[in-house]
Amino acid sequence: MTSQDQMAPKRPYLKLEEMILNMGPQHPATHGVLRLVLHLNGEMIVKVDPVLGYLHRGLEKLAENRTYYQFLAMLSRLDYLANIFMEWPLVRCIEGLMEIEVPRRAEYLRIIVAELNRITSHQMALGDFMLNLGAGTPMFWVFRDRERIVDLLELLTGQRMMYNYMRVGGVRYDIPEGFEAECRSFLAGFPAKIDEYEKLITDNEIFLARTLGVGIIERDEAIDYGLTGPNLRASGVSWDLRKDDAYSAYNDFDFGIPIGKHGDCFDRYKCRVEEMRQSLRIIEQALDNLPEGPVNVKLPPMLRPPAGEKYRAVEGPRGEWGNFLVSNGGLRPYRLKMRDPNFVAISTLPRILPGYKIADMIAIGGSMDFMLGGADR
Amino acid sequence: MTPLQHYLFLAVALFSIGAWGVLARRNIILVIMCIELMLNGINIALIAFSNYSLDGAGRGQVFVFFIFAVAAAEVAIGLAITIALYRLRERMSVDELHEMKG
Amino acid sequence: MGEFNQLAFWIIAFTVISCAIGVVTFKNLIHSAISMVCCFTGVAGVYVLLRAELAAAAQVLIYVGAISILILFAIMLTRHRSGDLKIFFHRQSWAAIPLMLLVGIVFTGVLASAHYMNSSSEAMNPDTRGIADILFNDYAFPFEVLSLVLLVAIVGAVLLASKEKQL
Amino acid sequence: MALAITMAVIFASGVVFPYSMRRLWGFVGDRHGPNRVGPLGLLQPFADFIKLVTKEDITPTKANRWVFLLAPVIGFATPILIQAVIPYSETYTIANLNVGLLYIAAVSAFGVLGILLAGWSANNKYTLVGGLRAGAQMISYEIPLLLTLIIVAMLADSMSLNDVVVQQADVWYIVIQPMAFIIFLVAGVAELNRTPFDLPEAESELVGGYMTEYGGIRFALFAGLMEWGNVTVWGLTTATLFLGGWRGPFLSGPIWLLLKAVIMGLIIIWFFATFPRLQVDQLMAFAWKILIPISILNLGVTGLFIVLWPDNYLLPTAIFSWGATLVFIGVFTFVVKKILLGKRLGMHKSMDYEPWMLRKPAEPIPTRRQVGP
Repeated sequence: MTSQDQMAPKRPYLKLEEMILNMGPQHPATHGVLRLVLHLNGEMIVKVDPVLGYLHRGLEKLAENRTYYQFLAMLSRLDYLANIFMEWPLVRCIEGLMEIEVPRRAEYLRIIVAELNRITSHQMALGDFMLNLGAGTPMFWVFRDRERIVDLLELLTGQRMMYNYMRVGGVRYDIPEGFEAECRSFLAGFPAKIDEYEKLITDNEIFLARTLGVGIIERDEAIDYGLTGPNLRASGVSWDLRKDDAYSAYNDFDFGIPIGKHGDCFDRYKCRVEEMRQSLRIIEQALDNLPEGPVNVKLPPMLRPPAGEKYRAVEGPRGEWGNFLVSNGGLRPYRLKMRDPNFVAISTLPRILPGYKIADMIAIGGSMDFMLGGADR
Repeated sequence: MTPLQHYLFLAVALFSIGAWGVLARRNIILVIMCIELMLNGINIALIAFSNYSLDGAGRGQVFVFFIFAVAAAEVAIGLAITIALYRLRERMSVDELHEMKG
Repeated sequence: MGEFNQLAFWIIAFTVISCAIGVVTFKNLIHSAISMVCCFTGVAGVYVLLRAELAAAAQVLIYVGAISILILFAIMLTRHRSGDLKIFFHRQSWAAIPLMLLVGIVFTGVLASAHYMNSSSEAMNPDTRGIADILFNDYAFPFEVLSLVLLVAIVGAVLLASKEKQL
Repeated sequence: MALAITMAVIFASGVVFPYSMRRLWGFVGDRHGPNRVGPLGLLQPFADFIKLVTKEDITPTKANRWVFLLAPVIGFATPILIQAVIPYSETYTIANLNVGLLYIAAVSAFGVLGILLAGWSANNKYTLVGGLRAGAQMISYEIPLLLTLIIVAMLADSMSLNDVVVQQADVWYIVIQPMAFIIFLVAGVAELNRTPFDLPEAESELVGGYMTEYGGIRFALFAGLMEWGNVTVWGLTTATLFLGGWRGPFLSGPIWLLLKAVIMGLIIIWFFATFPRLQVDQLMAFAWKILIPISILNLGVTGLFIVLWPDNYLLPTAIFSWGATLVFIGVFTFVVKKILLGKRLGMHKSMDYEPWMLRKPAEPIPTRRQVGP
């Protein structure tokens, strides 16, 4: 035994014991089936390896074997909290290739549905974030109010989750009777609910201590990584496709884009809360100025977009969701590539997490609000 | 009433078992634990004497409290040294301690 | 009452000694530590039999509450990854048993041959207030010195175990 | 008899608290909570209990079997042991120790032991981290708890819990020492591993902390009986030390005592429904940098007053303690948040409506800052 001991190398420095912790794929705080291989020193994170693919369904490949109409129905399975935004870019790609003019009323309806969906998504982000930080009550408040929005969406689209509302050249249904009154009563009541969330969360010292200055993503770094959506805007970059691309009818509306300064968890949280308020303003204006007219255009029973390629993106609640469609003029897409903000957000984790503790990692993951349904496709 | 000797025999037994452990085991933490056993044996003897002494002032108990404090200090320092040694050598054997330079 | 006392003593003594042997002989450190906790608790029981409730409470508080936890912490922090100690005893450990027996027999012999005044069954240990009187009047200076010792121990332990320091 | 009473109280707490927690949390979260099993869902805890008991008892293969089985028992023993010294009425205490306060402090150490061993024995990294966290946290918060116990002992001039209650005939100690009560409350919540100090079982970080690998009846023992039994015992202790114990008009002593204990438990549930969770370093910093200095100051000043005015120290102590409490609360609500937020709060207030419509279309799209030549 002594000879063994002498063979052991003498270390000039104290040894740091490294522990490898497999967090996920089944873990309450990984937002789905994400697996994070954490190299820990004590509770300090030294290295992170995100492992994806536990929810991979091969949707990009499936698209090549289905007609456009068939595939549109599968899209809302991607990011199951922001379903409308999954359908929108492909519809826009096809419309762009076929040069279809979408009726004004349809664009407004699309925006109403999208903004309602954005609010539900941000609500879920908020509830999940707080659940990650150990507070369960915001989750229930969020679900209480989300129920009303989901009811509204059900009135409009007939579905509560997989809306399948977008059509090439418009939307599926016109607004039903009573929707406007319901929606207006919701709009009147919801700002108070947001204030309620903020009263519970934003002023809490523990919440501040957990989020201020935690998980900082610098402005340049955020741009380099290709972050989009609230995660990017929290870092102080004013980039929002609704303004910068001004697709659909977003130019008609007066709304603000909340911009953070420090890019920490608190800014990301705050940006989302403010975006909910702005979405309410958009919906209100859209209801006020809803144009008359058809909500759809007449299209052939089989879509054959002309050969060519198109990239169209929309500003989803988690960032830029874009589709790159290559058509060879056939019934099916030749190639469909999806650009997903969640994947980008996860790819920043190995860069930001080292140096933080496990508890910080949970807070950062919650504030980034990635959704594995989108990242794995 | 249990006679004083019985308590003292118990104390001696505890003390010698502790001594056995100190001499026989290799692991530093276990050696520290055995030292605690020895101290406990001494404490039993002190309290027994204190209870059976005729002056009734309980001076023995005061010594016990002193021993408590010293034992706590000893464990704190001992374990700190152990952990430092473990970080340095990855071993926890008494044989490691034959040289005193870090 | 005397009978009960006697019985309780034998039960506790048996527990204490078997647990103490367990501490020395168990191969798993955690098992040793649990055994040690049982032993300490038993010793606290002995104190109760000797009517030293304060010492018993302090025994549980300090040994079970602090020292055992510290030792468990140390064991858990120093998991043996490489080169686990497969050999638990020294090669010379056989010599320890006769040595222990020698110590035990000598002490026991001395104690057995001594002459005691076995006092009556009334409690001679003072109550809490009496101990406080002694501790803070007669032994005030050692008490202060002791606090200094503890302070030094705390600072030393923190220094030794802190990560930043190079040894 | 004595054992029957303690067991009855512990089991009752395992029924009352889970139910009231769900109902109260449901109330806070604007929903119903359990309301299906029995009238008002009152039988829900029993249904849960039956479900847990009939589940398979699983021991992980690589667990250290005996320690794994022993740990919940050690943990469960703690609340039962502590209950022995609580005076239920003027005449009835299961064991009237003259060092009751010290006994409480001593026995509560066994709880840490059970949790540490549970964390270690399951041979799982989450449980190990949870167990170590629990150990560090409970030892740290034991210190302010003990210092507060000493204050009570000084005020009552006795360490027997019976005397403490007897001394509170005229005025409860919460009136004389609100500071000590607050420290006891905060440190107690930390001792019980409850929100906002529930890091050892932080379900979003460590899955279930030290009880991750437990299931079935052992989980019921840990999560139901031990945790809520500890809450009850802590409530009983708080009621005895600060709220006059069994004293109260109209009703009999034990009912008052249990009522006060349940109210303390409901306060813990209220915390649970409101707060997020702290982080390990913040938790430790809170204990060592805030709670312990404050309790030492409180202890020192109380002792000084008792020495200065041996006959009527209650009034100055009360004045000091109320002042300190107000300062403490004021510092926490204003200064701490100021420090935390710094100038950022102002920034965020103005952030709300960035005038995007005013941005000129020609303004360049943000790009990366040029690096290098």
